[in-house]
Amino acid sequence: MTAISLIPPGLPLVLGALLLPLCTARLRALLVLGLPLLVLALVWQLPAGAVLSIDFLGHELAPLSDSKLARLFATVFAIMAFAGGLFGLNHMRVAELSAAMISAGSAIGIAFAGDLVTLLVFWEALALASTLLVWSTRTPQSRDAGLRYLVLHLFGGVLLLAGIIGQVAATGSVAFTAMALDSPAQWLILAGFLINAGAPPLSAWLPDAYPEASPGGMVALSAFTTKAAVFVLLTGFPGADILIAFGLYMVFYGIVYALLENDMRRILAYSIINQVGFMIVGIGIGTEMALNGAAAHAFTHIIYKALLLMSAGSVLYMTGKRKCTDLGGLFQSMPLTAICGIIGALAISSFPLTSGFISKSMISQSAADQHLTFVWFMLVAASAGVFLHAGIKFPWFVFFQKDSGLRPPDPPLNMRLGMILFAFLCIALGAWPAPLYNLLPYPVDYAPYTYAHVISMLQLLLFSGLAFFIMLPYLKRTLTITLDWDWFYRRLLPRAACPLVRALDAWQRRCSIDTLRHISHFLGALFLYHGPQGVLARTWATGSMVLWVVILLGIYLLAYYF
Amino acid sequence: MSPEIILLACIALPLLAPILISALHRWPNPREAVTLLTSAGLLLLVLSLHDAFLQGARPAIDIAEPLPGLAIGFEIEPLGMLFALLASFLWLVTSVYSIGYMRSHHEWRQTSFYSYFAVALGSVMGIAFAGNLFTLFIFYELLTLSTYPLVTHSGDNSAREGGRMYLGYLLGTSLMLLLLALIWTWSLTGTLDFREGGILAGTVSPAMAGLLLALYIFGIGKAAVIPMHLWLPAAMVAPTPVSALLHAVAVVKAGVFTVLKVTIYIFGIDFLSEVTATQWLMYVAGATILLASIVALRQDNLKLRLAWSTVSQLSYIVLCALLITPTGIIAGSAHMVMHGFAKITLFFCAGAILVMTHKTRISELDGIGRQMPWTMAAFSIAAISMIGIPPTAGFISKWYILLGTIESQQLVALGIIIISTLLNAAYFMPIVYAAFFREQTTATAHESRHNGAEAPLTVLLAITVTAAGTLALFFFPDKVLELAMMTAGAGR
Amino acid sequence: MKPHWLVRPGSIRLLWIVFLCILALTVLAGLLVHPHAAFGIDGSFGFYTWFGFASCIALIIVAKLLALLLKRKDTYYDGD
Amino acid sequence: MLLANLPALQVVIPLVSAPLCLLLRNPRHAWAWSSLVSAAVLAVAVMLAHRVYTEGTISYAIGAWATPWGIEYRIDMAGAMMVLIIAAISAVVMPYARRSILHEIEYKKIALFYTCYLLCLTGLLGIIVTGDTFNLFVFLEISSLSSYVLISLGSTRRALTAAFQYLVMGTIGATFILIGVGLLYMMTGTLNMVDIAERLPAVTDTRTIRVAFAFVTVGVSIKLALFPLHIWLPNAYTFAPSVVSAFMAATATKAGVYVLLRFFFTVFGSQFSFAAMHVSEIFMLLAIAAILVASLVAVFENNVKRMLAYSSVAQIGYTILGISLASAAGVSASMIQLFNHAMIKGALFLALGCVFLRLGSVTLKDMHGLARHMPWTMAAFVAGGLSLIGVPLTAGFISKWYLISAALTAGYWPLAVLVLISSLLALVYIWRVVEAAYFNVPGASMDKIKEAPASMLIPVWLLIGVNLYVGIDANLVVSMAQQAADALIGQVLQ
Repeated sequence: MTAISLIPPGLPLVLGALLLPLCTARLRALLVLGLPLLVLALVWQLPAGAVLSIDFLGHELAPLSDSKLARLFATVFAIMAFAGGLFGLNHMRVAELSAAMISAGSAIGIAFAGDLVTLLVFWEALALASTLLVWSTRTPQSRDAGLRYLVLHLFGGVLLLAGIIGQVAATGSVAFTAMALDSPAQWLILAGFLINAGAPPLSAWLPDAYPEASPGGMVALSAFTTKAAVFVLLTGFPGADILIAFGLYMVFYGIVYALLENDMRRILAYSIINQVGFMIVGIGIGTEMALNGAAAHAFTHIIYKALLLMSAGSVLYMTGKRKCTDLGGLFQSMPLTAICGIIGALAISSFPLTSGFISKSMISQSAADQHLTFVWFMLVAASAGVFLHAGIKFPWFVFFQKDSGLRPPDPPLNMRLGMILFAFLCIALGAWPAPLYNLLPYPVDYAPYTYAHVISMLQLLLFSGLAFFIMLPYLKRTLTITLDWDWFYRRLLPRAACPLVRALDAWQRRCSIDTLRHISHFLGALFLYHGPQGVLARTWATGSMVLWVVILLGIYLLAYYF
Repeated sequence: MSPEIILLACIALPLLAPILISALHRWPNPREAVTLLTSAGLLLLVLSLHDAFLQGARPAIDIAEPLPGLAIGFEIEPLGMLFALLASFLWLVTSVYSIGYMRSHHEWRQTSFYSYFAVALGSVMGIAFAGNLFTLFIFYELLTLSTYPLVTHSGDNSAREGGRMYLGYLLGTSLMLLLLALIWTWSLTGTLDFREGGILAGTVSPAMAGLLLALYIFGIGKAAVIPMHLWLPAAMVAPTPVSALLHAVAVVKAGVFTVLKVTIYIFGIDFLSEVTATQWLMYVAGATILLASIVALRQDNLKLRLAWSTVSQLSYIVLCALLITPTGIIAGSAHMVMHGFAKITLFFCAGAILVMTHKTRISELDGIGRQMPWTMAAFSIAAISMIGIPPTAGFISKWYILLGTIESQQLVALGIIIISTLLNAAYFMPIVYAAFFREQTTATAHESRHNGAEAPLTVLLAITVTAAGTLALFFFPDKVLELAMMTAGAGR
Repeated sequence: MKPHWLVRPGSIRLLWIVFLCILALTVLAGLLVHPHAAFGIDGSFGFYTWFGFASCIALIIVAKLLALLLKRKDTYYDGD
Repeated sequence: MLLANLPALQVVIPLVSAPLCLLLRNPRHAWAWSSLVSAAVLAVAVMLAHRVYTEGTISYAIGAWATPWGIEYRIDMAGAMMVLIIAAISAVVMPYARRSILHEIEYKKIALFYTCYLLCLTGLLGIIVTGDTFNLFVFLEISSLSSYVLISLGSTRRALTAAFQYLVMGTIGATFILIGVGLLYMMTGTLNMVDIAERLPAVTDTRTIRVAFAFVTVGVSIKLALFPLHIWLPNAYTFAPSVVSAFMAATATKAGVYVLLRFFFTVFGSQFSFAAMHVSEIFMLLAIAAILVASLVAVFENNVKRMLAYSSVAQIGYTILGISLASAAGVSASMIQLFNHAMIKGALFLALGCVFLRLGSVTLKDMHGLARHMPWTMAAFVAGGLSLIGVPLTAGFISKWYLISAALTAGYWPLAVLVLISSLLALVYIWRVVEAAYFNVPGASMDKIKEAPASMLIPVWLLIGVNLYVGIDANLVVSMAQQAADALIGQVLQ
């Protein structure tokens, strides 16, 4: 029994993913759907507090270290792997399915990592697998976006690595525990984590890369990287004040950019950052309730954001269009997709009876409990903003507004099933929060369904809705993008580096085999004097030789006077 | 056999093998058998030496003494052991690879190719086991001379130009600067022996020691620190097995090996830590890392890109040596091995592509992963190792490199490594992308159908072994690290 | 073909009326709440209604202002 | 009896046997006779060197006249080493000479050649062993006159003009030396070197002595072809028969250097030479110029023989550079360089003689692909070339090593760099030959070319063998050179 129990749960997914290309289509479907369930089973059969340790470079690693938080995240990652696999089964390429499974496996690996090295190993694997997901659409845009994604995440990874090494050098321990942010190394670790979380200033990779993936690819992408980052922040930096600032920035950044965005899946990508912002604020607040809230919100967010992206992905899959300006009126022919999208939208906006309602409110409640006035007001305003940019805007522009004339049917069965499953979960978690609350790391002393809470939330959201429709003329979609921090490395850096690179090019060309030729020019000059016809090589007339004899004699005689 | 005899045999075996190889000129199969047997034999010898070494044997033997106090002698120390293991193992693999490569590429002058290859390996063994700097220098020059015919193997004009560049740079730097440094050291200390803790302490002021160190660093042209690096891209005119073993592993590693030896056993860490010039030399190495990476980014010729990447990676090791800490030495020693495995894999793949499709440019590689999945999978693993991502060998050395920079508070070096990681990714990953995610153009698809699919079996075998090694060294780095740590211990 | 019920002007007007009624209802429902305010103002009558409305307007305005500065054609990066 | 008269025998044997060659007339007999004489000379030289090595400096009075009146032969370690070099080269060249001379010189003149050869040998040996300044002048003239003849025997007409030019220059040099010796005699009343040295301090400050010094220095500089008085050398070496080039390159200039050392250290004394006459600075400048200019000229030269001639000028520069350091280390480096360069240049010129024998030409473009047809010859050339460059495990490396470390010890690190630069230049000019012979496609006319005969190859490889041996074990050469340097400098200190 112990033998089974100590299998790191992420491993079957990673190994299975490597087998995928060798399988027949039927077996592949079985693996894609079966392995996540196996993982789920593995997670829940782990004896409480199980630890597996191995030796590496003289350090004790714990690739499997059980905790409540780990199980929570592993569970939702496994569920996500299942539903994502189901949704993508018909249209994702084999390599893409593999990459998605590796992402899930790595995310689960991160959840169970008891030490920083294991963490890093899965961290990098996650980055690579995610890059493959982005690349899988094989468009020039996805190539470039994927490359930018990879480079940024490797940057995060190497910062993390440097931080880890600094931490190990300072403390001698690789254990992954809560850190106090009292050394440069820990700051580096935090920076590495935050890059994956989509924190400023390096957040643009997310709306840049994710929407370039396939419908199923983006569903998978949305779940793992940022939430793994939330997990490690929860474990490593609970209560770090600076996170509140980061979180608030992300919350509003997401809203504002999403409001200006035209591409439906980029709207949702911005809203990922917005939602992760809530979680990070929760982690920054750091009370038990706040941490519970952050964890719970990660759990629910994975599900409703996946649902939203499945809905958007279905639209993309059926119409081939992704810009709001090209879409509209689809509710008529894609009712299921529209309904599931709306359920997701309600959940992200924390409508009562949806999953968002029971998780997000814990975070703002903890802000109130801690009397963080500014934070609380901001969170409430942001809650309204979420409804504005994701709750109404996404379904409205995709499924309603003007009639685009498109009349595609609902997507194939497996995609519909994926959406139905997650729509059900959104409602179920909202209606019966207790099972989720039991999974949370700390005991939950919070009742979401009070009369006051429900009413105030309804007031907030519905009046936001009013604002949306009143301001609708100002929210008209245009064929534009909004510049972000990525301008610096997509435009400024290449332009600035251009002269340098050109100079290097020239230098290298000059230095390569042509050097020989350049040297021979120099030699040509030497040749003039030293070549066979040069003055120094010619046969001199006897007279001039004698002249030299005399000169030399003179020199010797003169030398005596000096 | 006593360890001393084995030690001499390690050097003599590959140096004598060409006699038999040339004799079997007309019979290719027995001729290749000789190469294989020699390389396998050498590996066995080195392994047995390794066993003896770990049990505490420290064989040392002098064979001649041209000048009083200046002997030609051999001795084993951990770093040399490590280098010998690396080179002899990869020679065996490369021999297998060469047979497939040379035959399917219908190369000419194969006999002389295998002969010179063996001599080059003999020189590498001589370098690895050199008991003093003078002996090392001799074999260092012999290595240059014996690889020259390999570089100019194809015999055409570009090969000759490349060969001149190769010879000019390597002999030029070694005769101008390294030899000067050698004689200077000798005139200061009266010896060139490798001693734990160095020989220079107390004989020269730190300022002059800095100058001397600069002479060494730039004089060891094989380490390819800017501006002594241009021979390496020029050497890419050689057949691929040569580029793979010699210009990714043996020759260039001989360079950085010498740098490490000089810092550890000639200067000594303690003495060197008083020398402020190490800072500036480290910045030069750092600049090499970055500039070479940027140049690599712009290369379309696959082998050239790999060559520039080698230039950059070599300076990692030089930088490690200049950290002047035990961790830096561990990092440098480990990176010698880790980079060796990954880079040889990359070159093997480049050669396999060349043989099967006659393509040399990255821009022609679209969809090659579909045609040669096995080769390109190996390529990807090696590329990941070059970036330093787990679970590959490159991660292990990157760990120590970063640990070294952090321990010694070299923030500039740290920043350089970080940026270089990104550059590595930026010039390797597009190749992976093109291979697997781009569609073959119709022209190339037609061609590839014409040429069959994967590379010949021996080539694939070699690729598989080195790629597997790249992975295995992540999980089992102990043997390498043991020797690296012993080296670091000797530096004190 | 007849347009879908939802897009007929009549039904839209109806939906607006229903929506406004619901808004009124939620405001009135606020009267039954015994506010336990954490910060004072949040306990005042109809706080969430005006605060939600105002923050949305504010966010839209901020976004618009930002757009003046940062908005570009969506082909902006295509040349890179 | 025999042992006691070794110094005299060293000179007398070749001197007496030279006319005999002329009488023999038959080339084969003349060759056999000269070979025999060379062998005997070598035997004497070895015994002599052994005696000096074990017993120290030998002083020998010709005809048993006591020193102030008679002629003294005086052989110290430096002299013994020089004698050994000259005798050894001569003995090695002789077996080679038979085929080469038969091919290059008119049948009738061959006996004359061997006569002159032996006379030249006599002169060179005499220069070394004598302790008397005037006697030195006489031997110098013997060697010079015979070498004019030897050069003029070269197969082209230009050999004559080359010989003539050499004759003019050589005569000026000899005259200068004679003037110097005369002035010295005027001031000191003796011709014996040791005696002059003893009496000189009393008259050092006179203008006459200084003028004498200048004349002697310039005169000897012509003989040893010090830049810029080297102009006679390239033509002489290029157009002389191969054997003569090899022999002269290996010995004649070396003897010149030895004369210089004798005058500087034994006669004038280093104090006077280096401190008062600033010879150090002038020599250093000239040596640097010689090394750089001659090496560069060699780089561009297409006639390989001429290239080697210019390389010789550069190598002489090394020797002078060592002397100009005015230290024991420098002088011993020069002595090592003398020995090694004799072996190197001897081997290279002989190898080139093999090429000339088969090919009838020694220009680069005629040598394309030659290595495939004359593998042993070209291998020898490469080995010698590597030694010339100063690659480790060759003799050239040893001399460069000592020269550089002497320069570094004296604090002249730019000189060390200079020496290394010039070895790089040597690399370039040697490599041009290697590229031509090994990496170029041979022309059609090449097909008939065979390897050189064994009688010529063996001497070449013998010298190469010495090169390689010294590269591996230089202890004997180094200790001899150090003793020689001690002998030269030590005399001054007395």
